[in-house]
Amino acid sequence: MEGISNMKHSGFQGTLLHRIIARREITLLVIIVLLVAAVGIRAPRFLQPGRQLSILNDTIILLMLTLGQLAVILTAGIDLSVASNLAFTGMAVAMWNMMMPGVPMIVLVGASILIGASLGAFNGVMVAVGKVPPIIMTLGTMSVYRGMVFLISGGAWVSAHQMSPAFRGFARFSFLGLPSLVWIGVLTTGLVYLFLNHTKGGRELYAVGDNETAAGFVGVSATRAKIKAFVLSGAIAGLTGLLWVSRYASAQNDTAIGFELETVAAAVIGGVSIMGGSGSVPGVVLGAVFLGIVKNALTVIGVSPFWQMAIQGGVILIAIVANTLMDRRNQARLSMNGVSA
Amino acid sequence: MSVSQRLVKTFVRWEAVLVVLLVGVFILNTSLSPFFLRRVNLLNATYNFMERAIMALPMMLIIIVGEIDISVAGTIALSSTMMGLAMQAGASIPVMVMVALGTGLLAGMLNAVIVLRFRVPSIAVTIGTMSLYRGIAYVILGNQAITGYPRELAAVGQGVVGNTMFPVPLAIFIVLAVVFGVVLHRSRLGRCFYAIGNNATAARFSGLPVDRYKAALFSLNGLVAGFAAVLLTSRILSTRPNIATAWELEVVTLVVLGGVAITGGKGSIYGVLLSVFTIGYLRFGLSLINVPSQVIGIITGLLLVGAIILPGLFEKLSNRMIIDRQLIPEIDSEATATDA
Amino acid sequence: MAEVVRLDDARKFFPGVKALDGVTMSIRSGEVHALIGENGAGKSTLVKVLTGVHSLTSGTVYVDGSSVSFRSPHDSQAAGIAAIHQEASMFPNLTIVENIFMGHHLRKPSGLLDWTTMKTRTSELCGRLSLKIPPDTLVRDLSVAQRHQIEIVKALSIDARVIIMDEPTASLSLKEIKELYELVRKLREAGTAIVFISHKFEEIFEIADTYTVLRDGRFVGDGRVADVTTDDLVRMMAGAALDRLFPERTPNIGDISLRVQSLRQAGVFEDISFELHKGEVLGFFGLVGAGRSELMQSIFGVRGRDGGSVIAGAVELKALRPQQAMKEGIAFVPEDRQEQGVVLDMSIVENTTLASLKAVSRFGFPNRRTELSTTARLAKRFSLRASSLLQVVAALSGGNQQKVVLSKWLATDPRILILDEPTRGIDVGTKAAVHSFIGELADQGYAIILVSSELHEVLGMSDRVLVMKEGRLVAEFDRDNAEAEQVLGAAIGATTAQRGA
Amino acid sequence: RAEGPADDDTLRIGLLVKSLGNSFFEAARDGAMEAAAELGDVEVIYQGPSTPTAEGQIEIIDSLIAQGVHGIAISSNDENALVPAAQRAQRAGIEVISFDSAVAADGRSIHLAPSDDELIGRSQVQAIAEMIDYEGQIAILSASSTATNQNAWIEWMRTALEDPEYANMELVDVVYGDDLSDQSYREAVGLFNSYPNLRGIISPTTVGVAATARAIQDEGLVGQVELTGLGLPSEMSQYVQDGVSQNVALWNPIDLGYAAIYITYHLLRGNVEAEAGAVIPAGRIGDIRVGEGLVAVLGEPFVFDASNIAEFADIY
Ligand SMILES: Nc1ncnc2c1ncn2[C@@H]1O[C@H](COP(=O)(O)OP(=O)(O)OP(=O)(O)O)[C@@H](O)[C@H]1O
Ligand SMILES: Nc1ncnc2c1ncn2[C@@H]1O[C@H](COP(=O)(O)OP(=O)(O)OP(=O)(O)O)[C@@H](O)[C@H]1O
Ligand SMILES: [Mg+2]
Ligand SMILES: [Mg+2]
Repeated sequence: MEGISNMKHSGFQGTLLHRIIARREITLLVIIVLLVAAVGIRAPRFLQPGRQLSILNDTIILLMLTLGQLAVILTAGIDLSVASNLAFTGMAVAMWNMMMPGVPMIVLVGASILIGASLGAFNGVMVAVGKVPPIIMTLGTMSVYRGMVFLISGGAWVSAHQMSPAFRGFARFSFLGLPSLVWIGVLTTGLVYLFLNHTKGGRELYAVGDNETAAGFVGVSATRAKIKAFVLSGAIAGLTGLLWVSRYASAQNDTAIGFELETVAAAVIGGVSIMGGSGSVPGVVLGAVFLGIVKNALTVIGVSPFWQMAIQGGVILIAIVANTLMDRRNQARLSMNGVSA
Repeated sequence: MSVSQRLVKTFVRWEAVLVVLLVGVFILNTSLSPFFLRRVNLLNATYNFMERAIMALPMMLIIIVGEIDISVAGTIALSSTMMGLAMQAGASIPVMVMVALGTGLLAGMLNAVIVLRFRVPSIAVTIGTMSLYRGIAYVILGNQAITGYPRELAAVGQGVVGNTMFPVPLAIFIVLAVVFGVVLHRSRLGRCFYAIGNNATAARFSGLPVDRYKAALFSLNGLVAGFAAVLLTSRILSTRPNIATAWELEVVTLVVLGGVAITGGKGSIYGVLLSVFTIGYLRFGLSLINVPSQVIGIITGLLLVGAIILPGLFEKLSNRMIIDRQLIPEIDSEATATDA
Repeated sequence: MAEVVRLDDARKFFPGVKALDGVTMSIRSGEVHALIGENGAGKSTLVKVLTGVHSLTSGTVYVDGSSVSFRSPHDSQAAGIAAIHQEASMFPNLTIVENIFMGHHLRKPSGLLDWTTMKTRTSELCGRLSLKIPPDTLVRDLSVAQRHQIEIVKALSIDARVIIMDEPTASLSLKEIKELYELVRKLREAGTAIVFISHKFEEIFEIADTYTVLRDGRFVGDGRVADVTTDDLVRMMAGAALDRLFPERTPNIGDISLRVQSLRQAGVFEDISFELHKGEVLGFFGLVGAGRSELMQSIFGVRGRDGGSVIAGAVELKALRPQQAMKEGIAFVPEDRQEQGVVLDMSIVENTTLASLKAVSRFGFPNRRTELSTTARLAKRFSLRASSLLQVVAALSGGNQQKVVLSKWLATDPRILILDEPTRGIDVGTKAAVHSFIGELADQGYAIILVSSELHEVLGMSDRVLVMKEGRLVAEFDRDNAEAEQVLGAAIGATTAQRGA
Repeated sequence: RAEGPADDDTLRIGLLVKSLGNSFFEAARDGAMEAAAELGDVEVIYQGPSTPTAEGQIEIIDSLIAQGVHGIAISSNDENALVPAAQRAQRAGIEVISFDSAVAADGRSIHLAPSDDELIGRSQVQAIAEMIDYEGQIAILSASSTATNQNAWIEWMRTALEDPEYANMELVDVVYGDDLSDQSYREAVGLFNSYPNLRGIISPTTVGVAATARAIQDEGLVGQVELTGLGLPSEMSQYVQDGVSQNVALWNPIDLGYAAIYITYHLLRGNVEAEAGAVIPAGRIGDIRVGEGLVAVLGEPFVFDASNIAEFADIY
């Protein structure tokens, strides 16, 4: 004789199908495929492989930033300073390169990660130790870091001819047919995936965001987890700073301005719960790719530039709502199965 | 000292910090620029931040019930656009104002419907509608600007009350602040807002119409954004789809610097008032001595963080002192008592 | 038997509260040690001290005779102490495996997590509790009872020498409680020390070997359970003897005040019809998961329904809004007080008047004085333990929070009271107060629904008992013919008791 | 407040730019400082919002009014929205002119245009025409869709394209990169994809032209898609030398800032009246003639090509 409570969920044992449908990423994947198909009908060139690569190239930076954002949101935080961090670090390494063109790229890569990570650490320490709510902290550093770009640059830009060829070429030199930018993006995604799913530290981000009190009960330090998340987000922002200025061969004061909300949007579209504790790397990848496709598709199918923002907003809304609805329906269906089983 | 007294103290202390900041801003600015402490300058400076200040009032309520609205700036752009279309269609000023308010209200209601009907987090929804609303303004206006508003319209956003030097927007803000303050702190509604923000489930189980209140607040936020659009349009007597760019985060900043917890359930009108004037006059004072805007950004950013961190530090220190002074001696006396 | 953990003159002060004030306690291996005391006596605080969540203000913790200081739950876990906390301490969005291994994940030599082993271990541990849920089920998809069982599995997973259970049976059904007893006994035999916190005396006498009683954070006494009676314990806890657990009363049943007809919500409850009379206490018994809470929530209007009707007095409650039910005089004390009952960050006063704000307001503005007097009256009635009525509810002990919820609903001046597990987590003294109070209200002509998983309470209080099983009403008993065994049998479904038997 | 400054006052002139942290305006500031140093009794206050918004500029205008400056020279983000604030300044006795990007006529006295709108539009079309042999599809990549000066130039480009010598050229699209590198780059790539036969792009904006050059380079379209536009030599030097763009044009922002200060100065000192036909001496630049609508034109855009861009790259 089985207890009722045990029987209740025998439906969960679940066919493979159930387990797959329960993943809301699938919804998003379907939406993306439909979107690409629709755009492809309108503009067949959009479906060419070269085109896909170029969209990927264009999306990598957003994707990387969103991965950092994911780490922070998982701990029930938010990092609105990523774009400013990116701009600052980008300017800093570009100026370094301008002043000392001989410094090897690998040093600059290390420096960008380090600078970004320190800016992130400042956020993290103040949030975790100083108990400043993340949104307030990063709203603050959003303007502080952005202002610092102005301070170190004196308002001037660093342009292509002031950069060493190695610096200018860093984001786009090709390896096995793909530009380095894409390789770095893929590598970062893999590392973040490994960190979040297969290390203690990564899982602890989920725990802290899900239930901080309970995390405390099992000895998971919320302080350390939050600092880790912000450092990760900062480090990625720093690295993307270098990639950005290298890709566009120009370091400016308003680099990536307004990008912070885009990373949040990509995360939310990717199914990351803004309340913390739930969200996945595949989801974020799809969320960022979705946004990237929307942006690129609109320029390709010849939508009037004046329509682009409205359409982008509308599509984001639809994706978020559809995603939530699907998720809810799956949940309802699963628990229903559980009850009647 | 009970926990509640302690909370009350923290709360009071928060506002105390803001008062100190505001006074500090005044002293600093007065010593740095001879132009700061002139009545006309102090009054005129407010024109520039009153739209955002007014937006902070309903945003405060939205954040207190545990939601957020990122689409306000987009709503302002859209409302101003509609107002401009009405003007071009020959509408009188009152009709134009109604159109702006109506547009804002509709935008707010759409937010409410999506958030509440589909149960999507409001930050996600309003990031979407932020682009949608401003995007519609772009669709309508393209690269055109609407100009040719009647000069009388200027009386709202640029005008003064009667024969005084008192700016109309400031007067409106003060009236609204009083209304919002009374509603939040004295009325049944305000109590319900705090309860919803703290625990929406318990509020619903206590018979409060949680969704209806939230819907009303989103709509109100839109309505007030429509009104802010009237003020802004009247101040610049023209409309472009890119007006009020990035104001959403500035309005949120005003509210959270005012001590309103972003997680909901906590905050006061006094804090928001203080933060409005602290930030407003800090920026004004710094620009009087021609500090570069980016540096002003750094200073306000640090202020935001500092204003949060300092009270916490004080509290920690004073708590340690309370425990030191009150509890330890007691333990000592007991210890000696058992020794004896 | 060997002493594993010893607490010596432990004190824990929160600003303004002395939660522990000179507690001495000795925990031995192979013993079940009951920790008892009224709500707010300091039991949970003691648990948190022993698990490194709180640090002591003064005093010493000894493990194996040497003094230790736990700076975090890690230290305490390393010393072999595990706890099942009173508050929900799970990660709803994570899987069962993760919930069990969070904080002490197993790793492969490479340093990466060893999911395979963790899953196997989980299945193994669940097996010991005869739990059959896939290890990668999300905890948010589990029932309350299942969650509790996972908590127990979690404690097992670290091979603790001391396991502390803070009211572990509060939301378990009888069968699960039985299983828990089994497990506790097994653990005891294996030499584990168990600290068992409960407000239910039957439980203490059934399972515990020794006891420690706390009152107001002070140590009152300890000894062997075999040497004392319930009355002794009650006297130690409350400082005075208690008259009776259930009030004596002669029911005066009047007209029908609530009629539920064929109410159903697909997959949750089906075909529910019953009538509730004025002056009647109608008990709802069932195992955890029988769907009673959901039924009550649906009647009150905070949960949807797929068919059927609810008629209060002469009015049919159609709108799915609690306001309508409240207008017809229905009050509903929900089962989950932290989630559904109280607003933790608001004061006692504000919580108490939350459902009756209109009554204490004039022109839409709450009147401070009326609010205070209303609250003070109710607080006195329930002997609420608080330093001030302006204290935030978060700072109250669980039982006292429950009293605030009861006060809130009495303040609405209801005619029909639906009480869902009103005494869960409440100490005996208060429990008796609540019981006599239910009696009084019924005598005054209130109609009362009492949902409870405590058989004694249902039998002792109700004029009529309805039994639910898997979402259906399966039996009805009058006060006179409600025998414990039959009622329980109907709920479990062992004997096929027919409705109206 | 008294009309006009006293003779022995040091004149305080605000140079209000679209936004701080923009190399173009940093150069204009240098010119303004140079003029101030030459004139002696002028103090330049260089200000601008942190992002290019009209609201931010209005705030600064009000602060300049409050601190009692004598004159303001504005490069505006929105010609209409600044009018009420500019008029407030005028009512306070402040001399308001605009430079680079105009304030509408009722909000300023003189506007110093870097060059004639028609001339800019036509010469850009002529430049791209020469690069593509007067044949093929071209597109325009502009800054924000609300930028007035860009829109005026684009209008003139359209007009010019109706001339018979451009009959074989087709303007296929106008897109907007919002003066953001990533957006401009994406729009440029979008153009390549939408119009496989595209021969040339005109990007009359400094951020846009650099990002487009980068995109052409990245997509391997050098030589296939020609590029011209208005670009800072410092930003474009690399691309012109790499052959991505044969030439770009721009006026000298240093001269622009320099002349703006001279004009304001002479107006304030009462040396000239703000009226059509007035001639204002502007130091090393020589005389500036005020034309119809009180618009003064600085000169013709200067064309930078591989032969000369390097030497300017270090200047601005
Ligand atoms: N974090 C805290 N801050 C302030 N006071 C606290 C805190 N935690 C507990 N208290 C107070 O300490 C006292 C003891 O609380 P505790 O939770 O230990 O009681 P308990 O014996 O577990 O009661 P119950 O049976 O109701 O669970 C109570 O008066 C409570 O209000
Ligand atoms: N996590 C869940 N997922 C799916 N269905 C659930 C879940 N929890 C509860 N249910 C459904 O709700 C019904 C009632 O659950 P619940 O445990 O609240 O019953 P109850 O009789 O009120 O018990 P108690 O009040 O003693 O906790 C269950 O039979 C089940 O169908
Ligand atoms: Mg307890
Ligand atoms: Mg229940």
